[in-house]
Order: sequence, then structure tokens, then C-alpha cells
Amino acid sequence: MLPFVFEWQWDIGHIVFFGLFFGVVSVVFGVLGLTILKTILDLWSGKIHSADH
Amino acid sequence: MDWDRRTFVKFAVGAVIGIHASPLIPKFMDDTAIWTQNWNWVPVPEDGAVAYAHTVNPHTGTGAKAKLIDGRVEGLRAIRVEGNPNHPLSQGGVLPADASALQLLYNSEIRVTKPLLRNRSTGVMTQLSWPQALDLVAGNLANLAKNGQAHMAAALGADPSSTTGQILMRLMQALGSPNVAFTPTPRETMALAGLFMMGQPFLGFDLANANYIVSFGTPLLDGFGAPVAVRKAFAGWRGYPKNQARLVQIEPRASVTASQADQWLACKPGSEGLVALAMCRIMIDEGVYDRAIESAYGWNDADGLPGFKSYLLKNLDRAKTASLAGISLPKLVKMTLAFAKADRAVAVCGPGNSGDPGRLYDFMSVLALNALKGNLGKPGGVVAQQPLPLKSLGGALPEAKPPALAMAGRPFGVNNVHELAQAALAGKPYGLKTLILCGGNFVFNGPQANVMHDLARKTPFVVAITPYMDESAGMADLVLPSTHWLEGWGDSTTPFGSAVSCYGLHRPLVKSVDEAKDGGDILLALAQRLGGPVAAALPFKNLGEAMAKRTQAMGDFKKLAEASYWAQKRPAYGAMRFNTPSGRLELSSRVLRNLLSKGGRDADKTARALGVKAGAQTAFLPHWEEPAAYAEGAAYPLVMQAVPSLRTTWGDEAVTPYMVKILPDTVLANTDKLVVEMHPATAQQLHLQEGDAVLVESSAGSLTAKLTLYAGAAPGMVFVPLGLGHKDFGFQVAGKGMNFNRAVKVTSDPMSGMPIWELTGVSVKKVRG
Amino acid sequence: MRRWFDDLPKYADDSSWWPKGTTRCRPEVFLFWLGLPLTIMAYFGVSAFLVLFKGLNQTNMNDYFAFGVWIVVDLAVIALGAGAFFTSFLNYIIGKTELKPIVNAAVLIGFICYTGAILMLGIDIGQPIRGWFGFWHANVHSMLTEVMFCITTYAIVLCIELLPSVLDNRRIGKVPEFGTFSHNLHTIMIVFAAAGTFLSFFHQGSLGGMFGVLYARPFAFRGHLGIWPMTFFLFVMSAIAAGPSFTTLIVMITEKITAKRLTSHKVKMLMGKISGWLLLVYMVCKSVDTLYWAFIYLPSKGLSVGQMYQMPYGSWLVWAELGLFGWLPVVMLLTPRVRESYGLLFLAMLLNCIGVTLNRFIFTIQSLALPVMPFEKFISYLPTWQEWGVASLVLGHGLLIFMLAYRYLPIFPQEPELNQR
Amino acid sequence: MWRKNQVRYGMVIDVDKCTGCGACAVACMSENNVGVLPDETDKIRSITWLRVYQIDNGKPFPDTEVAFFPRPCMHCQGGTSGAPGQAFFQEDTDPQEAHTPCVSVCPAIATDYDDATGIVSQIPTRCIGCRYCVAACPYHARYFNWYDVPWPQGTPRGLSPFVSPRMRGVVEKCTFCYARLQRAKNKAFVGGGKVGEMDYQTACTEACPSGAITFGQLQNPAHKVHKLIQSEFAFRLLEKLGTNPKVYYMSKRKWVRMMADNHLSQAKATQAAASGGHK
Repeated sequence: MLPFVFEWQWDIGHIVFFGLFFGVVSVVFGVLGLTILKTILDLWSGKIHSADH
Repeated sequence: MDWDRRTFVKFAVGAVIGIHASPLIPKFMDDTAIWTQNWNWVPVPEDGAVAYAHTVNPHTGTGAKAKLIDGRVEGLRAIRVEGNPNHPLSQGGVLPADASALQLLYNSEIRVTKPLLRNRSTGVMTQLSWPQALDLVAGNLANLAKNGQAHMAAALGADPSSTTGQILMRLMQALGSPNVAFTPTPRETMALAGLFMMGQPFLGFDLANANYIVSFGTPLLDGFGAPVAVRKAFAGWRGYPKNQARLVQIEPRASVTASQADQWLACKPGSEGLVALAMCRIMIDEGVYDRAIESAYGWNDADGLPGFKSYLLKNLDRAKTASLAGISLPKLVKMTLAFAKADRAVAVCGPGNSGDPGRLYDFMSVLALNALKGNLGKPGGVVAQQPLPLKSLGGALPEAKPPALAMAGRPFGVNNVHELAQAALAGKPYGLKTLILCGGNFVFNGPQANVMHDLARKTPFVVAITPYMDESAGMADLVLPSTHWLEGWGDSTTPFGSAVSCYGLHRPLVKSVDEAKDGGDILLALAQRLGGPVAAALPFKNLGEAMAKRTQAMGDFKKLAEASYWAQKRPAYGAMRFNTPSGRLELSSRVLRNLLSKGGRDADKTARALGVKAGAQTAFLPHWEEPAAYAEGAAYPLVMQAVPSLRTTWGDEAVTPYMVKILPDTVLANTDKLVVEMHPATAQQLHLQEGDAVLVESSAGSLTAKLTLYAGAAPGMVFVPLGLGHKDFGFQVAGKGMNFNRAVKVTSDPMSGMPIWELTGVSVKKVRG
Repeated sequence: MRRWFDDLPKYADDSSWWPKGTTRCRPEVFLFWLGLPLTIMAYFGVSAFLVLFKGLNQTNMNDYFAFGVWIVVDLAVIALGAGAFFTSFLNYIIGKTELKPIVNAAVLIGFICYTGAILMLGIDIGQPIRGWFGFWHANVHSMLTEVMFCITTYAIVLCIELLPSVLDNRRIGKVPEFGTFSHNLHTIMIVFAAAGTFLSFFHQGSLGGMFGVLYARPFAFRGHLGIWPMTFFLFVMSAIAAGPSFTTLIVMITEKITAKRLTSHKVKMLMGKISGWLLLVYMVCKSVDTLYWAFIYLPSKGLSVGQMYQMPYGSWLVWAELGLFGWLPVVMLLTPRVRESYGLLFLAMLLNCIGVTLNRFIFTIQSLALPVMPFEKFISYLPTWQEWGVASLVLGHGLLIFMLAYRYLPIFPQEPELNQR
Repeated sequence: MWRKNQVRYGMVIDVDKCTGCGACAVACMSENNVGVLPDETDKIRSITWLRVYQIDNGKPFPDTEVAFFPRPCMHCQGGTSGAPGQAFFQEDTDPQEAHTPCVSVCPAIATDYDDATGIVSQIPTRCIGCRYCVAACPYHARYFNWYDVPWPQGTPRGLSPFVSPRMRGVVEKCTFCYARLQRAKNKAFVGGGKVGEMDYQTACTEACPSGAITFGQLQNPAHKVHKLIQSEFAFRLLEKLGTNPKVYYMSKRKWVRMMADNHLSQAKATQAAASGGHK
């Protein structure tokens, strides 16, 4: 999974596979993080949404 | 601060992030992974310095090389049994039994570790010290001797030619009992046949150098003589693009030997000897035989008795014989001519598939065939082994007064454990008071297991000397722990059929379990306790010393022990010396004639009394007697024969867990069911189908099994795997299949007096289950 | 005097948690019905414990049937759960907003299927505690590795996709943090939909690839397109064809049970139509593939189709898979009159789902059942009760989650207006 | 294009010499610490790295014949195999093409193809027990530990320290006695020489009493196996699948050679023989 794993040897497969995988993972968690961040900012700036509004 | 929802949420989120940031999770995962690789119930064998030691497995005759490891904690232990490439017979090959020997050695659930006294009524075992145990036995024997009942003590041993066997014999003889018997082997039948015809007790087949081999029902490749040696020879016969030698197998079943043979002639069960005679007849008719035989005694009529030639010409019509044996005559003739033409052809006789010692007249017929071929003493023929240079353990001892139980009015004493047991059970001429079982596990191996079982049950005092809690130990009042062959001293002699004589020796390689002693040592200690003539007859401190004395002629004992074997360099080629009364080959045996007419008896009457139908007319000639199994009558319409296999048994040792593990489901079916073979047509007549549970019943015993239909099985027969069905030997072996020897009916060979059980008349019925 | 349980109804009254404008059954009734999934879960619990504690000898799998009912169920539910990614793909990315009313349900069902499948896989492997080696020492050439990576990641994505529905609960949504968070998630949902589609597409394919690459197993092996065997694409197609059907099927069943209308029939018909067209494409490819396999590939390996179908896995399977559960639903789903009828649409979708399940069964079990060595024996396999127990997990925890979600979460936006009286 | 000068260990088993005695199987088990379960008649869960299959020619009495196929792991090379019967061992250098059925599917690299020896290794301590490799192997050469081995009291004393006993829940198989190669290499390293033909022999090869098994480097003209596989009588199991095994068989008997692979002509017969069940 990581280049320092025992018996790891680089080959094109690793680059393609993990490239895509980590790409998607970072997008997903990145966006999630951003959303959380935005939410916090919204709350500070008072742009509050809730089921009632 | 107060704990409102908000704080809680913050705290929770913080905790989650914190835990993930910490090394807790990877550490925990790592630990669990390591744990799964070190479950404490998965053994971790200890490493250490590796050493090899040569030895010989006395049960298989295989030259072995034990791989030993000297661990700091565990101490010296054996981790493997490999083949010894230097050994002249086995040349580095092993059998399943050799390779898995450690499973018996180290299984403390089946080993006997201390002398045990069994309470017959409760079956409870109590431990004894060695002195107590020995005193108990010695006291019992001494008591018998005192009351002149020494003959009411009998001893059964595994191998008469082993030093332990010799000690056992001397012990009983010195005690005054004639009743010693051993596991019957074809070596004895061969010795008799050889003595009667050539005055040569030690004959062998030079298989390695033969290029045309005809085997008369002997399971060459299913287990014969020294199995590894035979396979080495067989390997030499094979080759590409064409084989180096031609193997012809004559037997009723498509066995491994039959399948691997270049030609398989399926014959009627028990007619193998007859086929040999038919071949003789054909060779005479076609004039393709070694003329030298015409000078043999008994070739022509002599002393008013028919000679071999006239006997064949008169009583052995080719066509009739062939049909009687169930073989097509043209095929037989063609094969015979090829046999006669081949430059290094040999005809092989030996144990039957059921592992019995073979029938004397069959052996004689095959020897006659070889003589006709003129291969005696020739490379690739029948050769006389150089007798092993073994000293006897002491001077001759006085013959015991009362007749041996097994004599049964025979002109000459033979080793017949079955007759001994039956006579003892019948109390004719007398019963037994004490029985010593020294190896051989007779209660399981029989030959007729149920009879041996009864004998052990009926005899008041039974002593078992054995490494394992086996069936015999289970019946004994006193169980004495003996060593496994890797733990102690012992030896074995030339295996059956070997062209060269060979002595195998094994010495202690690893510490013996707990209090186990060498079987020989136990007997010697017993002799010392008995004192008097017995002690005098066996003046040895221990078995090692006795072996050293016996093998003096083989050079330095220490060296011998390390080499683990002594062997005749090469087969003794050259004209064979006939130590017969006539000094010639005797096709009509005068030795036999003299024996039958010993003490002015009428040889003809004796012969008839012993069951030779034509009496003196044929009694001294190689000829064919109908197997007893034919005469079993309508109640037992089928003929039962065993299927020997190196996977189920070899020698008198028990099958090992690994051997059980590799049994195909045509031998042992799920779950642990013995499988018997039958020809589809025969099964159809009996309204039986594949997979039916059947009861195989003879007039002597029975077994239940699962039926499988095998096109390679002769019609009218049922084939039963040999060597399964142990009651003991731990959960890996116990209760797997059923014991063939519980269904066999053992009879005695009319002339040799050896027990034979090659064929048994049986009935096969479908049962529930 | 007041008895202790007089107040219970008051405490148990959870109506304030119900989605706005909806009514739900009384709490005690709900609690009573919760007993059903809980019983199933208990059965699962016992089986799972036995398997984990005593080992896989508790199953009837063996060295010939290395895979059993668990893998079949896994493959099936993952295929059926494909409704989630494909519906949200159409909804968020293609912009087929007509599907909005059903996309929540689709995501929820997807979530159930995937979590169930992952749990079962955890029990299926012989060394569960080492399961993560698959990630750590990943062999990137193995289809199974890809499946592991994608399924786990996609399960996470599904959680995120499901999150808004949870946060939109009437009470939870009142919390400003959650409300705002949910609002923001809604606005960015397209990203997750995209990620989900990507991941889902690949592991659906890889699940098929798992079998297609077994070139020593003539029954399963298929020719390659690039680095992927045909089964890769066939599995994707069959999954996206069956997924929408399954989602709709569940919705319809829920409607029958709750005696409410949850989505307009228009939505269902649309889902049916989508299923139908996709299934048509799949069936065409599958039929071609089967013919090629039967008459060109097998003979090249010295095998005949006849040998491939031995009882109990006889040739009836072909007719069932390709005919009754293959082409028939295609025809039905593509017939407007069928789609208009609630019952027939239901039937067509049912056949469709059974079809894909049967396909997964055949690839898992029959591939292994057939001896490759000519002297090998043919053996068949039946699961033990422990295996059924573990396999029933999806059902148990599915019911549980779905019941709770239906009761408290705004899964069906159309419900209020469709059920005004 | 082929690499011809590589070290590729392989085996030739002479079916015409095999007497089915099982010494190879037992020697293998004792060398590799294989356990014994209470019920070993349950063959589909019984671990036998080297299983001796019995086949018969399906002919009626008295023309019936049996033969044996001792079956270790084939250590498949994958890639384009030599044509059936064609002896010279070929392999494809393209990693995509040349993959062993089981190695390519293992998600955790618990089994690997050693490019230096051609031996397919097995790392039980890394195996997660997914059994995908078991499903991938057409020879049933891979075995899963369905049970913990119940070693009878005392028997662990007889275990070899050179091969660690396996835990429940992992897959194991024949490794061409890889531990022996390790030791041979060490010896060679100390002695400063190379690993000779006789320095590295598998347990089964040593044990076979009829010398039916030959082991060595397939591509090394100095080794016996190299000559043997050139024979017109040499063949392999299921060659048509293209697994390209490194275990060869030899037999002069046509029916035996036919039995080694699927043939449309034989489809019926082989089926009959298989269902005949004399195995």
C-alpha cells in the first residue's frame, strides 16, 4: 500500500492502481474536509441553515 | 465548563481525530497480525545441530538414515527417516512405513511407558516397577517349571532369525517348553522347498539382472520381500523407448503389479502353481528346456515312483489345465516360449496377496520351472544366498520332552502359530497356562485374528512385550514396554527373495521413552531371574552384547553398528551345489520321502493322512493340490483374497497416520469405512450395487465394508484391503476400516505344515448401514 | 392512582422525529416488528461466532468449493446495490432530476448491500484479523485486490452520500451545525456521486474479472479486452441493469407493506425503462459471449458444452438465466403497457433481479463444481445452517436499517404530497 | 521470445515406474510437517501436498489397467506453453502474459513466483485465507487449513524445524521443498560453489523407491530432467489450458497420456472413467 511496505517493488501497476486509488480517496476526503470547513465558516458568519428554514 | 450537547460533540470529534492521529490503530493491527502467526497451539519445532545416523528398519528391511536434531531444550530428537543410499538392497529408497516411523515413535498417546498390570475383571491398569514386573513373570514361569508344566508356557515372537527371536527360543527351550512360534513368513516355505529339491534353504531371485520375469501371484509391486529392492529392480526393467525386461504377472486381479506388468494373465484364484506346471509341460512338449535337467533325480521314474516328466505328461493335459486355470492356451504357450527363449528369465514364487507364507508345492513347481529353464545359479535366475555369518548364541539345548502343540502328528516340526493356538484352545494334547507375546501384535495380525484373540483371552496369564498399547497389549495381564527400533538395539536378516544375503542392524539413536527397554534385554533379565539352566543358556548382560557375539564374523561390532548392515557383495553365480541325498537336483524329493517314512512309517499313508490326495504317487513331486477354499461349499460361494499395499501395511508394524491419510477412497471411504472390491457382474448376480454396505462372512469370521465395483477384480471373488481396522493406536489410526485377518480362515499347508490363508471361501450379503 | 406504565406512551411517542408531513405506525407496533430483523441478526450472531471461533470447518466449503453461498450472496447484493451509484450518477451527473424522489432510497439500499457484503467478507476469510494484509501487501494485479479497495472506499462514499438524509431528520436538522453541514453536503453531492460512480464501476467489473481471469477454469474464463476479461464488462452491465430494478422493487414492497404511496409511478416506470434498455444491451453481449464460449473457446480446450452442465447444475441453468430471467424481463421492461401496470412492472423487475443473482451463483458455484482434470470426480455442495446464518445478515441488518430509516429519515420526498387526504 | 538459459526447477515423473506406494506423499508430509486430522477420508478437506491419483483405463476384465499420477504443485509458469509433447520448456517474458494462475490472483502476495528459480512460493503467515488461489488452481494442488491440526501428545517432537507448521485458516501447498534449496544455497555459499543437481533434491524424489521421480533444472543441459522432457513420451497435465507446468510426466501407454488432458474425442470416455470413481 505504501512504498515502505516489506517486499515493495515499483512497477507500472503500482503507479496506475495506487495513483487512481489515492486520487479518489484524496478527492473524497478533501471535499469532505472542505465541506466541514465551509460549514464552520458559515456558522461563524451566521449563514445558518436548519430544517425549519 | 458544563457538558452541553455542543461540548460533547466537540469532545467526541476530538477524540476520534486524536485516536486516528495516534499510533494506536496501526500498533493494534500489527499486534493482532503477529498474534495470528503465533497461536500457542501451533507447535514451534526447536532448531539445533543436525546429524544423520544410519540404521535399518527391522520391520521393512529398509536401510534408513535418521535425521537427528540436537536442541538446547528438547535434547536429541529424530525429525525424519530418510533412505540410506549406501544400503545394497534399498539404495536410498524408503517405504511409507519408514518415512512415517516417527509418528509411532513420538506418539505418547499410544506408547507404553511403564510396566502395567491389568486387572482382568475391571480392566484397570496399574503401574509396576521393573523389578516387580520381572519377578511376576519369572515367578510364574518358575512355578510352572517346578510343577513340570513348563510346556504349558508358550511364547510368540515376531522374527525367529532376529537376535531377540533367538533369545526367546533359547529362553523357552531352556525352560523346557517346545511351544515357541513366530510370525509365519514365505522364507520358511522357500527354505523347505529349497531343502527338499536342492538341499539349499536360502534361495533368492536375481531380479535385478533378469530380463524376463514371470511372477506367479506374487505381489512384486504391492509388497514383496524387500519392497524397495524389488522396486529398484523394477525400475531397471523399465526404459524408453522400450522396456529392458518383460514382466508377466499371473494373478486373478488387476493389481498394481498386473497393471505395471507388460502382460497380465488373469488366472483362477490359487491356480498359479498349476500354471507353472502347465508351462513346464509346454516347455517339455516343445522341447525348449535346459537338457541338464534330464540328469536330475526324479526327472524320469525312479524307485518305483513316477518322475516329474511322466507325471506331467500323464496328468497334465495342456488344454484342460489352461481352462482349469482360466487362461487362454495360445497366450500361455506364446508366453512360455518367450520365457524359454529369453536369455535371463526367472519364474518368481512367493507370498500370496493375503501375505501368507505360500504353498509348498506351488513353490516347488516354480523352482522346477526355473530348473527347466536352466537358470539355477545364473545371472537373472534363481541363486543360492551365502548364509549369513552369524554365530549361534550358545550350545545346543536339550529338546523339550512333550510334543509341541503345533506338531499335530507331523513328521517334522514347523512354525505354525495358528495350529499352536488352536491346539491350546482345544486343550489337545494340553492347554496353556502362560503366554508371552513378544512383538508381532498377534491379536491383530493373527493370522486368524479371532483365534489369537481367544487364545489371549483364555490363557490365564498373558504377558505382552511391546512398544505400543496395541491389540495384544490390550489383552495382556502384564504389559512390558519395549523400545521402538529407533530407540533400541535389534536386527533383521535377509528378506525373502533377495539374491544376496543381508543383515540389518539398528541401535539406540534417541533416548527411549520413559522406562522402555529393548525386548531382548527384558528376556535376558527374565532369564537371569529364572536362574539355573535358563540363565546359563543366556549369559548376556544385554541384547547389544548378544548381538555382538552373534555377529563376531562380521568384523568390529562398533563399525558394524554404525554402518547398520552387513551384506553379501554379489549374488553367488555359478553351478549350484545340491546338498541332496542324490547330490543332484531332486524333482522327486528324497528328503521329503525320508521324512515321511521316518521311523519306519509308510510314506504313502503319511502323505495321504497329511492331505496329499494321490499319496506317494505325487507327494514328493512338484504338483498341484486344489486350494481348500474351493471346498467350502455352497454356503461360501465366493473366494476372498486380500489386497496388499505398502500404504496399509508392511511387516507386522501397524499402519501409521500418514499411511491412513494417503489411502484412496477405494480402500477407505468416508467416513473410515473399509472398501471391498467386486467385479460388476458378480455384484449384479448378488443384487449388490456400488456403495452398498456388505457383510463378508467366512466359516471363521466376518467383516463389514462398503462395496466398490472394480472391473479389474476377478469374477466370483471379493478383494479386501489388508492391514486396516486397528482398535488402538490413537485417534488417527484406530477405528479406520476393518481387519482382514478377522475374516480369514487359516488352514495348514498339507506338506509344509505352514499356516496358509491366501484364499478364504466367503459369502457376501447386503446389510444396513 | 397512576400505574407505572401509564406514562410509557408519552415517553415512547417519537412522532416528533418522523419526517415532516408523514405518519408512522404506533411505537409498540414498530417495536414489535423490529423483532423480526433482530431475530435474524441473532441467528447471524450465533453462526458468525461459531465460524470465527471454530473456523471455517463450520461451513460445507472445501478445497473444491473454495467459495460458497457467502460469495454468491456477496456478488448478488453488490450487483443489486448498484442502483445506488447508477441512480445517483444519472441524477447528479447526467442531470436526470426526475430520479430525485428515489435517489435517497437507492443510496440507502446501496449502503445496506455494501455494508452487509463487507461484513460477510470479513467472516469469509480464514484469517479475519489479517484481512487488512490485502491492503497493506496489495497485489495490484489481482482483481480481488481492486474489489477490496473499491468496495471499502465506496462504502465510505455511501456513508457520506447517506449523511444528508440522516442530518435532514426533523429533530437533528434543527441543530444549526447539522442543518448547515447537510445543506453544504447537498450542494457538493455531485463530487461524491462522481467518485462513487468511478469506484463502483470498477469493482462491479472486477468482481466479474475475478472469474474471467481464471484461465485454468474453462467454465469461468473469458477472452480479454485490454487487461479486462469480458466478464468485467458483463458484470458491470448486469449490475447497472439490475440495480435500478432492485431499488424500485424494494420501494414497491415498502409501499405494499406500509400501504402508502412513496414515489409516483412515473419514477418507477422511468427506472423500469432504464433497467430495460440496460438489460437489453447486457443480454445481447451476454448471449454473444455465451455462444463464443460454448462453440469456440471450450472446444479449443478439448471440452464440450455438455460436460459443462452436469446435474444438479444441468443445462436448465442456461435456459433459466438467459431465457426466463434474461430475455423475458427485457421484453417486459421495454413494453410500455407492462411498465404502466404496477403488478407486471413488479414481476419484470423481480425476474431481472433473480436473473442477475442466478448469474452470480453460476459463476461462483458451477465454475468450481466442474472438475478440470479428466480423472477428477464431480461433486456438489450444500451450505450448512451456519453458512445460511451468516448469509442472512444482509437481510437482517437490511431490514433493521431500512425500517429505522423509513420511520425517521426523509427518504421519500414525494411521500407527503402523495399521501394527503 | 524465450529466455532459455534460466534456472527453472522442475520435475519429471515416470508413470510407468510409479507403483503408487505413496512413499513420496508420506516423505513429503514428514518433510513439511503436514498434520493428520481425525477424519482423513474426507478427501476434499485432507491436506496432501503431493496427492497420488489412481486412474484406470476403464476396460473390462481382464484388460483392466491402473496407473498413478503423483500430483505435486505444478509450479505453473503461465505464458505460452510448449506445444503438447514438445519437450523444450518455454516461457513468455511478458509479465502480463506469463502469470501463474494462483499467483496472479492472490490479493496479499502470500504466494509468489520466484523469477530466479521458477518456484511458486507460499507464505502461510501472510495468507488471509480468501481461497481465491484454491479456486484458480485446476490441479487441486492448493489446500486450505479448515481445521487446527490436533497434534497427538508427543508428536511435535518429530517435527522438522525447517518448515513451520501452519495455522488454521491459511492456504498451503507443495513448495518443491524450498527449505532444502535454502540449505543447499547456504552450503554452496559457504563452500563457494554453485548449487549442483544433487545438492537440491525434493523429499519425494529422494524417497521414491522405484526412482520414478527426477528433479532438477529444466533448462540446464547438464541435468537429467532436461533430457527427459525432450522425450516424445513426456507430457504434462492439462497442457491445453496453457498453465505451462514445470512438472512433466512420462508414459509409453497412450491411454495414460490421453488421461492427462481433456479431448473432445474422449469427452465421453474420460467422463465415464471419472465417474467410474476408481481413484
